[in-house]
Amino acid sequence: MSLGPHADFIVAAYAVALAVVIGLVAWVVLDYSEQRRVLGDLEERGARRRSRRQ
Amino acid sequence: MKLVADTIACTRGGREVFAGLSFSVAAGEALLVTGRNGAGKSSLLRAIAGLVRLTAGTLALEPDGDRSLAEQVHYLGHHDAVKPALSVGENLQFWTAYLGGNGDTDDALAAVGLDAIGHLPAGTLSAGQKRRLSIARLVAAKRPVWLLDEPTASLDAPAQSDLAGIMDRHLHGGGIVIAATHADIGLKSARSLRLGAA
Amino acid sequence: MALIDLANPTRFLDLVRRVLPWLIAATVIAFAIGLTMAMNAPDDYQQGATVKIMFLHVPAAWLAMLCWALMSVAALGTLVWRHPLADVAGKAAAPIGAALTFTCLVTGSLWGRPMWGTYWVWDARLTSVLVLFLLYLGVLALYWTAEDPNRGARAAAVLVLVGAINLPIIKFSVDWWNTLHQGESIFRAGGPEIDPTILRPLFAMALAFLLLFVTLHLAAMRNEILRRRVRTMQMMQAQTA
Amino acid sequence: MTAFNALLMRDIRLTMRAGGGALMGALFFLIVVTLVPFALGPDLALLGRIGPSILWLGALLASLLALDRLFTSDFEDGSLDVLLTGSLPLELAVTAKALAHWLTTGLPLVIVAPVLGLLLNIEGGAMDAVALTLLAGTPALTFIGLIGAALSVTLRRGGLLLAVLVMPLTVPVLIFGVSATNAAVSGPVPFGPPFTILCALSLMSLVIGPFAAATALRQGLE
Repeated sequence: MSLGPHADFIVAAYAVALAVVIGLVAWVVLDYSEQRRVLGDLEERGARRRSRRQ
Repeated sequence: MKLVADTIACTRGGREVFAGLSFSVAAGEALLVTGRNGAGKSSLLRAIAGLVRLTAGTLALEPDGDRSLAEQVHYLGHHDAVKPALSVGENLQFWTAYLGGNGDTDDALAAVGLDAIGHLPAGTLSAGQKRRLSIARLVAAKRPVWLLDEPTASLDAPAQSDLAGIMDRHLHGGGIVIAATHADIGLKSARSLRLGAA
Repeated sequence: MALIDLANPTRFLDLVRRVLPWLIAATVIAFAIGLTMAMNAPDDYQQGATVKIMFLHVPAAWLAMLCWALMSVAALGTLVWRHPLADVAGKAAAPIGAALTFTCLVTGSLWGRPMWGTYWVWDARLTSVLVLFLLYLGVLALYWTAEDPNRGARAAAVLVLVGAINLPIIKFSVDWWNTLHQGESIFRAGGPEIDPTILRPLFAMALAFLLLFVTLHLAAMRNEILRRRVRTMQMMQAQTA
Repeated sequence: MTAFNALLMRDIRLTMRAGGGALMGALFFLIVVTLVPFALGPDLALLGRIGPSILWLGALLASLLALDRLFTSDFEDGSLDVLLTGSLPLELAVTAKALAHWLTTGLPLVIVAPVLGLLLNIEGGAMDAVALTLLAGTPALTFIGLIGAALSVTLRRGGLLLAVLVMPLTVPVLIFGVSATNAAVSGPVPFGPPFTILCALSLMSLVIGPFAAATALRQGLE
């Protein structure tokens, strides 16, 4: 497969698309673990407070 | 240490709010500023905090230190100076760092009963909780003169007694409390200054 | 499972948990096939190898528009039926749509440079994609600015519906204005003009992009539901403190 | 210095967390630049010639309009009163706020400017010059705008008032920013002198801005 005289532009286009996809995946994955972490933290605090009150 | 006001006067919007006012508050003393609406209670507190200029007279904390009066007061106004986007802890840490405190912010949060929710965004707090967060900054950063404008507004009964305890401790430590209020805020042995009585 | 069951966020999370691994696998396979076909596609007699950029550019453009269409449906769901998942669907789609529009613009500009000798021309279709991008960013800004998520969702829904008028303009702008950009060449009366050897990899890539979009959207919706749970729990803890 | 840093970090954190912060100014910039070809027509040669000026105008509008809320939110929630009782001189507090604002709003404008340069068909060399002059000039815009932000909060009026107050003051920055750019692109004047004056304007506003803003705040809060 030869990309002809404009190979740089083709490679750059695929690189940008790849970067965008990686960015989106990273956003989704990191956001998920962050929400999970905060949720777990909140649940733990809630449980601790309930047990202290008893 | 003594806060002395000597024949001070203040004009706002062309109207004389108060004039020829003299009083002094010594360390460990509390002064309740009372009077009808518009008598100048808030203006007096703002003047002591250096937020409003006096048109006559002098205000000083004796003996003179190298720090100005404004740097030695805590001003608790009608608004709570709480940022909803920051967490409860972050709000207090910022004001403590800014106002020159080195005190532990956890203790201050505990004093106002917010220690369990220091991690929550301040936007989730109720009005009374925001008020308590605002009061926590007085505890966290040590300053001798407290200027409290209607401090019990939107506080429930337990929080009001917490506040009374906090003010008591401050007075016992040689602090000064000047509060403008209509209500009984639970200060024992407070002197009273009635504005606009004449 | 009836559709009404999906309205329940917990059921929805359950569904996402079961479906997501399959979707990820399908996306990876679709991209493997699509990219292989794209690599082996013959060069265009006019554009040479740069036609390979089209396999990214066109699917990204299609998905960017499809995403706005989906957000419009979600906006109706928010405004008319007050459906609990509609807000979530709309909000989760917006960043993905913006990223796809961005990809479309950048790949288009990298395609334009060797073809037209410049990265950008203010041709009608390019410009309307740029406007679509601005609309996406506006919706995102609205979501980020709103302190109350529910009010933000309703405001964004109005903006999305108004912006939906932009979609047909993009589609038909080629007919309205005659410019440097190529004329409409795939969905025109009388059947496609492009050679099947290029059309097949194009549709394979479009399918891969569609699967990618669905996967990301479901995952983002799950994150959004969790974010709302966090907020609810924070409210509850503040109340009981 | 801890108070200065605390305020700087708080303001950065606030803009990053709420309101899309950095994105909003850059988005406004992008929209202004997009609108120009609609008005002028898509003539690339023409756009390339006047592109640097368009970018400068866009950056000026974006950085001034974004200043609207700089003091207003602190004023409304009572933070400004407490800020005034700090040991940090008000001039420095105001500087910290302006610095945070420039980092979150002005700097992103400089960063997106080259991308917008592509839309306006500005050549590589000219784009470097625009980016460099914007980097040197946007602090001046922020610190001059600071005065308007302080005045408008004390007058309890926002929005357009700020732009009306401040835009005449930004004329020198615009003149030397654009002429330094043009000098770098087409000559015949050398790049040095106008660019040096632009830097001098930035440094001057760095001093005058905070003093004027602090005075306005002190006077206005009574």
